[in-house]
Amino acid sequence: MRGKLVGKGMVFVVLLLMIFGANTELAAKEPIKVGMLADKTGGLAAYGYSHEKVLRAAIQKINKEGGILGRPVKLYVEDTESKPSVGAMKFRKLVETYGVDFVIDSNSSGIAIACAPVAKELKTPYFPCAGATEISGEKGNRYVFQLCTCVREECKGVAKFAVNNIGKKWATVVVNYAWGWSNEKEFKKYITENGGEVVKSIRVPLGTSDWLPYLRKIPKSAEAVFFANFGSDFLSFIRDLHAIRPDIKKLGAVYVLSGQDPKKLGPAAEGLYCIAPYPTRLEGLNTPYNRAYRKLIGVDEEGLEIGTGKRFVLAYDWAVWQAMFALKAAIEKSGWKSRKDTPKVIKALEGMRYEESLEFPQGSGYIRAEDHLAIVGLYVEQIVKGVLKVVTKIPAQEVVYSPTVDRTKEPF
Amino acid sequence: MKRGFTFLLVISLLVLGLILPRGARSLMVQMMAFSIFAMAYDISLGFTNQCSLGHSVFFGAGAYGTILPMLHWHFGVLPSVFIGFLLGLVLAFLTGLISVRLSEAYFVIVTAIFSAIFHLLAMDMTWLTGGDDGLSVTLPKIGFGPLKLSLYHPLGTYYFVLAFLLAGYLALRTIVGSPLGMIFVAIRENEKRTAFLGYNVRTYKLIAFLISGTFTALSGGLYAVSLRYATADFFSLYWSIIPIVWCLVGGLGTLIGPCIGVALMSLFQYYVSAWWTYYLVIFGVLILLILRVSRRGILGYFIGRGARGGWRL
Amino acid sequence: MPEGVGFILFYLINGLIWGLIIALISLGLSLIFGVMGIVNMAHGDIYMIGAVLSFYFVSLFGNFWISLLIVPLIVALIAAPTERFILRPFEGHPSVTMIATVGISFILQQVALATFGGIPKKISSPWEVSFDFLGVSYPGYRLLVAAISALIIIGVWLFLYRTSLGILIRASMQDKEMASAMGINVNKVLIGTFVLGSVLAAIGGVLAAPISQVFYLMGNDVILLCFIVVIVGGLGSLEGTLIAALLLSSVEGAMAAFLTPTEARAMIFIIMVAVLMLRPQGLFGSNSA
Amino acid sequence: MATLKVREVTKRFGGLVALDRVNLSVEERELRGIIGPNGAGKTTLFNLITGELKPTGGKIFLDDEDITGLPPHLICQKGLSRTFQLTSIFPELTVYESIWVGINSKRHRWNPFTKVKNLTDVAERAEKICHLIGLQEKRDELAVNLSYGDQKILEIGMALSTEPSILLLDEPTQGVSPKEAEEIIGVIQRLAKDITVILIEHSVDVVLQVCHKVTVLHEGRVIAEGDPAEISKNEEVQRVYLGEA
Amino acid sequence: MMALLKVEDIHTYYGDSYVLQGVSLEVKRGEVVALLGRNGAGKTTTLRTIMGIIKPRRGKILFKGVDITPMPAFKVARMGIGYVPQGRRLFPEMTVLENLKTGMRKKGNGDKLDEIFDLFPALKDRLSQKASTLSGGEQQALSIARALLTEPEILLLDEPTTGLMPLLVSRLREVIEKLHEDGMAILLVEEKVPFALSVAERLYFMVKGKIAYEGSRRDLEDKRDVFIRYLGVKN
Repeated sequence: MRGKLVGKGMVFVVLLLMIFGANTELAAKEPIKVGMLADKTGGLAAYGYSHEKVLRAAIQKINKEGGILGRPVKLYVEDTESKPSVGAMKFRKLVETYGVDFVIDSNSSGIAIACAPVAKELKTPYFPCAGATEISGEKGNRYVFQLCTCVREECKGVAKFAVNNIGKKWATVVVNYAWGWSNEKEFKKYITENGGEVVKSIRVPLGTSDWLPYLRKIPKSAEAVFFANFGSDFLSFIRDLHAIRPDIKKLGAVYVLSGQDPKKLGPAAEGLYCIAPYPTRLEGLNTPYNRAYRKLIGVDEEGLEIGTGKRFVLAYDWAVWQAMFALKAAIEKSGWKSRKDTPKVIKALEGMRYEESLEFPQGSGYIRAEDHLAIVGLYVEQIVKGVLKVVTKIPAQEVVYSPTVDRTKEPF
Repeated sequence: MKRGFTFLLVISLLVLGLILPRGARSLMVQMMAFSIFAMAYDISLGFTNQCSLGHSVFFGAGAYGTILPMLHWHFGVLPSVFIGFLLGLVLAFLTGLISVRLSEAYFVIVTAIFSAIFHLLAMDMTWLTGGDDGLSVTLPKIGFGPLKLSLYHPLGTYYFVLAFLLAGYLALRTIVGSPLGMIFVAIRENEKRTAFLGYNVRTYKLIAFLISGTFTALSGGLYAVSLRYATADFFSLYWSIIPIVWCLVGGLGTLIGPCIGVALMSLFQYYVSAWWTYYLVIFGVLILLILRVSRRGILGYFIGRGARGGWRL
Repeated sequence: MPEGVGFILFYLINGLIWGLIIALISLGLSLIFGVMGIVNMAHGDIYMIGAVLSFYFVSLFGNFWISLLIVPLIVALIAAPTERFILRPFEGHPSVTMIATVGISFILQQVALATFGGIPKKISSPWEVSFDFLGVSYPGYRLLVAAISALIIIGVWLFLYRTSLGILIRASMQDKEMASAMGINVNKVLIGTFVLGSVLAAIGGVLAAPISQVFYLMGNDVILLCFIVVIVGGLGSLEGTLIAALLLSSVEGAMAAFLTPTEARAMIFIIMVAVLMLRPQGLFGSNSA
Repeated sequence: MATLKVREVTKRFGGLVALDRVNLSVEERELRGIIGPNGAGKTTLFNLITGELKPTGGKIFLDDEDITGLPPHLICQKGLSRTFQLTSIFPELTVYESIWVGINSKRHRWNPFTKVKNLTDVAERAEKICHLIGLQEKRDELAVNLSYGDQKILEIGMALSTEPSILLLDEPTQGVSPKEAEEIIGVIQRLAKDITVILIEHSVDVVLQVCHKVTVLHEGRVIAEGDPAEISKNEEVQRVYLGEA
Repeated sequence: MMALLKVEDIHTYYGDSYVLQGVSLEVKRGEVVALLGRNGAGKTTTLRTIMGIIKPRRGKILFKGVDITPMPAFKVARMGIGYVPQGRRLFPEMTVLENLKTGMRKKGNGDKLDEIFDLFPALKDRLSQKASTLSGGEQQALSIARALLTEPEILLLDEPTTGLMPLLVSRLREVIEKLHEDGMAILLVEEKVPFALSVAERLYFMVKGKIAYEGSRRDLEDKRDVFIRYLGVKN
């Protein structure tokens, strides 16, 4: 009897909690609510940390200058735990519980792909900062904007340089999931177009602790390795590759270095080439806009956070910054007032051109209307004596490829 | 008395769907899907004392069993959920066949290995599962003759999952109240004696494992439907440990207790995770604390002080 | 196959070297089961804690070998009260104790996440030498790790089978009550065993840190193989654990030459299932286990 | 005709011989006592008959059917039921439920679509057994809350619940008060009118007082068999128990 | 002379079962005492209670004047009480030598081992054999030898004759006599009356958890009625 009462009591308390908890969404309607899916814990925690700081800096700047159309911007941050399922759930929570109007970020392609259908279902524009080509391809939709470089752009851009300056015979080593496959496929395509050859493609599961068995399969004929992995996998990869093939040349996307100090990586990483949409060190792109941008987000010339000495993942941080200001421009252009005006914002974003400025420190570019992808230039950096140096710049026209989808025809 | 309470609960669940704000409703959908999982796990741990760490296999299988037919063969939602359910049954049968005859310690390890291997394979077989990135799906409308129900309607998913929750509860409650349920409790209380009363204990443990695994798969399927998404992460050990937390928080061997556990833990997770990133550490501490107070969980503790956990004739 | 026999031999030996680390960790797992009758679900996380601590000490002292000495001490200091105050109250209820270790595992992972962070880190190899090995260069540190692991295993073996303390532990494994009636302080043996088992896992973690990555979930990967090893070898059977660890690791290694390592791991899993079908108590396990 | 036959059964544990070519044959509706000093192999014999252990050699027949090495639940279904020396009950089931479980094993088994309380035939029988063993007033008490003596009686009730043709009782009066022991013996005598009972007892007078026939085991061998009068006169039995002081 | 071991009115329960209902007995230095009784009378429980394996709810156990009631088993053993349990309880997976070593706490009692081999010469040839492969008599010898190596002042023997062939029983008697000569106190639990009578100076009879009768060997000679009354075989 008593047990039943307790059980009932508990059910009651739960119901009460739900009703009261839910009331938090009846907050003031005035500000423009922006949600952020930050990868604060889990494998991508380094990205989440700096992305959050950058977005907060951007919103602070906007609010200080009078907001958007006179309305302040309010930020809601949720942690994705670097897991796609959690990310998708948090996307819902941001929109449904906090009532955010736009969602920015997650550096994980998996999370971005998982959230894309949710963005469409909840009719909320979404600006992931992840690189998988599918986001601006078949996995995306009219609500999703990839305002950073995608894998295909990176591979296409770097292929000519790779064949001419690094090597002709390549092996690819990628993590075994969508982003890795994208890299494998695109690199092979463009390296072959440029007269090179991929002699072996190796896929490695995420979080593998012993890389030797995989790397042992790299044929002797391979002169260079193109790799797509990050975090722990990257560390194991370069260490074991250095032990087993110290002579081989290496090329990868720069975000593999996420928060790592190239100096500490030692001889294993020496000479490593990276594809970077944005140079980590100010020296690579020393413009007044960049100096101001770095100042606002609190980062020094070397890419370290002022005060803590933490390493920002600058190569991708600009995408968050740029997404916020592109959004601001689109809201201002379309005169967005509430959720029902969302299609107007999307139309304003499609085909939007922007000029190099403090708002767009990476450089001028445009958002391609057909696939919602930002078309920008790239850099190739190399670790020389433990320091990242820009080796070459690849202009946007060498990066661009023809779009595979046409979002403008999709209904809202 | 008890019937009246159940009736009240059903009514309030039905009404809640209409009055809850959207965010809370989505949370409620998740809780309802997890409640099926928690009850199913209770059949395994609470009723037959089989401490499985392999239930993520069924959860993940249920999710993919439901998502893949919709994605590749354009099946309807209901047939897909049913396929997920069946897949859970098959996997529970195969893994149960190997594991129920093992002793306690072996059972725990071997089920944990199942979970780990399936996770590994799911992460690796990206062509099938999408790996960690997972697979998203567009849910077709559910047709009942001329009536078409879209799960994209804000209330659609809520009532869809609620229907399964009620059906699942009814099914499990019936099983628990049938002779079969009595045999389960007998096995929990004294396995050897049950054998000497003429029951093939292994068979009944397998049946319990099957029921548990199958309903876990149903929960996985519904969760995937509510997310419109499945990921290889559903196979990870986390999904094997979390039902233990639910059952311990709510109370083992009570069916309704684990649901309360789900509600408490989900609310906790929902509200605390926003401001404290490392909230999961609480789960571990909770396991240790509750075990110290009562091995039957909190509700089990309260009931146990009166008479005992579980149910009576 | 590019280079035939040498190619396979490379995989076989690489597997065997991992096998020695796995043997070290599994030995601890098996020992704890033997004396306490529980499967320590947090064992893999103690391995992780070993690696994480060694990361801190390496950055503090700049010397890997110091951490190899200090970390086991610290883990011992953590393990002893854990046994005494967290696990002891559950003694005699194996399934409850196992759930408790699941809780401990959760706590260890989350504490590591909160303090160490979610980003994997790297310890540079303390011995940057590569040997030419079957046509490719092979990191010398791995060979060193294999040698150290083997030495520790031999040491533990001698301790258990040649010293009077070891005899007391083994006596407690077989009959706790009688051991107590023989004047053996079984409570001390329980703590001692838990500490020894944990220290073995932690040493495994320290040794593996420069080979693998230091990451708060790194235990999950290793513990899977350890679990398979103790199941195949027979829970609580020390010789079974050793033989199974070396055997399975080299088989897995050799198969990785033809299959992807994940497929090789799946094959090991199939071997385990086959063994369980024929002998539910494992190859060397006693019937009662 | 003998309903239970044990033929040349031997059981070894490592270097120890627990039972050495034991023969036993029990008639229908017999109340057979098995006595013998500690370590004589009485409980081992029960464990072999009921399938908990497999014999090293020899055969066991139940109604001419070979049941050697069958698992316990099959042997139980064939009509052989037992109690345990140290009580083996369902701590958190009530008296009624404990008996219910046994009765159900021969009837509905596990049909998940019926309700426990709807099975009236099982319920009637359960009530009957509660009455028979004299626990009807405690039918809703949890087994764990019963006194030790009542637990022993419940054990017998549970063994009876499977409707056995042979009942094996392993020291049913051990550790209970004299008054309770009397009750238990009363229950046994009532039972023996309908079914075959084999009783292991250390209390020789109980066995000699109630049993039709007594088998004496010593060091794994049968050293005497006969009616109580014969046994009390048997010199070898006296030597075993009293010795030549 | 003060008793070496004194048990004062102990009451012990196994769960709810009231097994020892006030047992008092004593063993003097160098004395061999037998505790007789039917199966289930509580003899083994008495020994286990003395050893500290189970705790009495009431009562006291004094050894050499020290209250050992609250001590855990290992401390009791270290105080100088050797225990040879029913069924031998060897460590089956260990060799004979290792089994013996579990009892050898103090260093340098290698001489002690030689004494043991004098007492049980059969063990000497089997030192590296696993205990589980020994015959019944050898197992019993090992169990006693193991207990002796803890250098006890009193030895608790629980039904040592169980399962032994007559020849071995007389061997056992010799061993006990030899130990007695060396001044070892022994508390023997037995069902075999002749054996008990042949070695013990004093006997206790236990019935239903209580001591029902106590007497010396001389008192009991030719008193068959006592045996019949307390051990329950009718003549």
